[in-house]
Amino acid sequence: MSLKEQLKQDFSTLTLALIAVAIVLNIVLGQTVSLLKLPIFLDSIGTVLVALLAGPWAGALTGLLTNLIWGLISDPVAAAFAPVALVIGLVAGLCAKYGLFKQWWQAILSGVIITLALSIIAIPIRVYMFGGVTGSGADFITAYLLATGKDLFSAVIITVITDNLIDKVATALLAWAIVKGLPRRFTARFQRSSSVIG
Amino acid sequence: MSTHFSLYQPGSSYLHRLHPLTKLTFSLAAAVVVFGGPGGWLAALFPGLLAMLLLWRAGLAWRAALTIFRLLALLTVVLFLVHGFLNPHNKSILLSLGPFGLGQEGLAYAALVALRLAATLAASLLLTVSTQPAHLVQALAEAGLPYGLAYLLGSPLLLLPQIAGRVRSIQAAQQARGLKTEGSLLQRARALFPLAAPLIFSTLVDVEERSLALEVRGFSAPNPKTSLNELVDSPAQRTARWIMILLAGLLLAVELSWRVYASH
Amino acid sequence: MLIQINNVCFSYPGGVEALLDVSLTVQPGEMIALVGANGSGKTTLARHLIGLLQPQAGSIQIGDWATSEHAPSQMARRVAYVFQNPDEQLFCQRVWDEVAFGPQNLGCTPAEVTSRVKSTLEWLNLQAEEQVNPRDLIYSIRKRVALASALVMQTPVLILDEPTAGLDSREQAQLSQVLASLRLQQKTVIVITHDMDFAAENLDRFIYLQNGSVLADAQASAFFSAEFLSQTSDLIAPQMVRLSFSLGHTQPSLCADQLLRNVSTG
Amino acid sequence: MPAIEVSSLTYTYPGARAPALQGITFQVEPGQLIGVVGANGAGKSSLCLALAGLIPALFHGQMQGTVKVCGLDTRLHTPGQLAGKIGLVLQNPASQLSGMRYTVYEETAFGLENLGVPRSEMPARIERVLQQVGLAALGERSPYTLSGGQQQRLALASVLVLEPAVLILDEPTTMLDPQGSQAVFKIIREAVEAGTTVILAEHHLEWIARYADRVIALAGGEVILDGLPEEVFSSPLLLEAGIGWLRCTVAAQQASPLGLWPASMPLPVTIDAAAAGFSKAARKLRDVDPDQ
Repeated sequence: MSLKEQLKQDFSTLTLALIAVAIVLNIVLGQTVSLLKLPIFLDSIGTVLVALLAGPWAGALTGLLTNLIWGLISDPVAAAFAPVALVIGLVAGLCAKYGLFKQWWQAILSGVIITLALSIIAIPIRVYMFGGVTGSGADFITAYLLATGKDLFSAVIITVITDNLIDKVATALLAWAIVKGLPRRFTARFQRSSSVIG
Repeated sequence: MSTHFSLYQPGSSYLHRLHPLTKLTFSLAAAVVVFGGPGGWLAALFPGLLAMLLLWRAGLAWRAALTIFRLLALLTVVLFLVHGFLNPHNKSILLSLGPFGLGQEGLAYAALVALRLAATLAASLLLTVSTQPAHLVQALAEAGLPYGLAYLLGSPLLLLPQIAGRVRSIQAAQQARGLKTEGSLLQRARALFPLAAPLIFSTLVDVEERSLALEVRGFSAPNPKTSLNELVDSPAQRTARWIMILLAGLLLAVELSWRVYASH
Repeated sequence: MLIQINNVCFSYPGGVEALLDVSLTVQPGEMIALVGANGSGKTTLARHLIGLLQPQAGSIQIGDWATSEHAPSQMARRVAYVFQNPDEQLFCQRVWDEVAFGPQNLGCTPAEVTSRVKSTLEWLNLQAEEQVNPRDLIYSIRKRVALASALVMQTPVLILDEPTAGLDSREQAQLSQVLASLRLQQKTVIVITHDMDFAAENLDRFIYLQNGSVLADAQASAFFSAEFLSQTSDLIAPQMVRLSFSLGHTQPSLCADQLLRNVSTG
Repeated sequence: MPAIEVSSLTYTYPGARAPALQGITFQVEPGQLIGVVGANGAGKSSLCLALAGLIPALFHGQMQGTVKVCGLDTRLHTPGQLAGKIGLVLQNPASQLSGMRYTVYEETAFGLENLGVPRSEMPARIERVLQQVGLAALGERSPYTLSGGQQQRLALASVLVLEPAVLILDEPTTMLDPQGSQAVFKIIREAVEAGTTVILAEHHLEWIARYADRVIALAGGEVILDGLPEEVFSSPLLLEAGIGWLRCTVAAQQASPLGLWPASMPLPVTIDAAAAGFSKAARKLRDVDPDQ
């Protein structure tokens, strides 16, 4: 199947509607998590779900647009991290494509892979644009590491990875459980979901 | 539409009447100049001041300033603390507090980062405060953005309050079956799936009906689309856009070639 | 379990669907239809009974528990609530786990959970669906799973929000049997519904809300008086009642046998 | 030319064991109101999706037989091409909003914009259809602040504005209160009077029995009855299929062995017909036994 046909299939009206609500889920689920006062954000669950159902391109687009829209409507700082969200969707889609979302432990592994991949993009943005801090809880880790003599770059590396590891593993597990629980008739309409449900 | 989900401030100032692409180009150009430009104080100060001036003439400066303060206050404080005390480059200590010294270099760096963020934010607010999101999406669609992408940029904003409203009714439904949402970290973590899953399932299963409704309203009709709302554009604005793009591109090219030259 | 609602006032932050000084007493074992237009306060009142909403004025007692002093997860021991949209509640991979969720939260022993779930699934003949993913079932069967997940709590009070919406006549008949056995078990059942035919045949007392206050509270035959029905456009009277009035009967019939008796006496 | 021609339509969803629709054949003349009844799972929704051309285009699966709407074979035309000819209204009002428009007026224009209708023609068509559904006064309101009933009428408006020859509604009143339902039914009747062919799938049997020109009953994906409301709603097949009768029909059937229903009259499917029959029987009783 040529790339053009693959893209056309990946972006049917159904997929577009899926991406639209996935963007909303990325933004809204933060509310559910803060309700429970849990140390995760779950702000890329929609991105990973789309990646599992409609492939890496659709997943990447979901992540990118989530941060752009979030930047447009309330927090332009999020827009700066749009490339990070793009990588999350892309890598999640690729993990699924190569069978890394079939079992629950593979989902955890994918969560780790996603964390490492996103750090490559997140660290330079955080250092060069934000001087290593973003006003979130993770800044304490950076401050502590700087105090123990680490230079800014390595301090941020450790901060980004620890900050994202729990969240991305939890996100991958939740996305895996959701796709497993979706109605058969719904997932059947997404050819790529077979990589998860098999 | 509940306004707290959008920075848009309805109004009829000259800024509101400017074509969305003109404002978008200014915001992007400003970001390129601030982060891609020569990088000194001037590169950050000039776009920021220009943006605030334009906002001030449209009577939106006060709201923009408030938004900038709300978004950057905490970040700026953390910047000054972290870099003031902990920045490895700190040489000349202005004030020492026990083992830590407040370094001048760290403070200067923190100030520069904060100023850059404020300038970029002011430029982006010039767009977001004075442009209704649907008009920006329409402008992009008319400029050739694929219609599917325009839908993805436009619809989440309106779907947000609808789906956000479900969080509360799902919490109610699960609490009615004895789910506890307070207590130990483990208990709260266990409550995550019963609260998150129904929200995701009901939203995803809803997608099918939503996509059918779009199809029936001609979403994928092959013909070129028209639009009810007319976006006023003018040759002057069109040339202004090209000038801004050229300027930003020029600055970026100069900076890149300088860095390449300087590194040899 | 006696329910006492004393002068309850409530309005949402946006001021929508308020409750204005609602006072009601519900005796144990009563079968109640809570009726009125959308936005009249039916669901708001029902949510107060399990403590999900707290009144700005007045109080609510479920037996000896005041809803202001018990968290919803506690109230779930006394009041079970079947929500209108099953999809905003179901989340497990199998029907069995879905129904078991409630009792597990109440701290029942595994043996107790198993016996309760088994008997409830049999009661609603969902045994065949026990291992099925709820989302692979059609809407009306998902509603039955949501009903089962409330009945399994074995609470003295039960609230059903629009239980007949989307059901066909065979499924409605099955719901009637469930209500009949709840009546035998002396449970207090409150049904929020627009389906007057179903309500007239299965429930006794009708409470009519309009703009947050109780405008009528009577047994079925008194409730469906010609005079009351002429005043309100929120309700469409049961077919048998409309038929009785168009035949000139003074007393409204609530079911076919009653109507035929009135016809035969001329 | 009939508005709708369905011949031996059989359809199986992808991955499903049994077909959702089996050997369905019927024709519909323009301007008719067809009621579709059936137990849950009998295939009402699948038939509606097939008539709207969304099956098989969007659902894939296996389909035999043909569906022609306004002479167009739904397998040879994409949903985008059929949009101007066939309208579809679904059960959940909120999920039929485009998500792209901020006012009721703009939401109604969404379909016109997609079909490329010139901007100059839009205001007249929008105002007329908003008048038709009783939302003319709410033109500037956000669709997301409307009640369920108002949103469903907006869904109707945003489809009727395209002036489809065929309008299909899949249980449009399930989530509405009586007032909302009556408003939707009123709009449907007016659309039929204006010549639109309407297919209405509904559990609300009373309204269909009174206003439908014809009723199709489904069970297990097959057509078990296709005829006038009086015939269909008094047929025992409806009871076996779990669709059930109207309560006034049941009352009349119980009355006939007691001599309380005139033997000459067919069983009633509307309140008025039942009232006529029972009062006739009551008069006959009084003539036979004057001192009662």
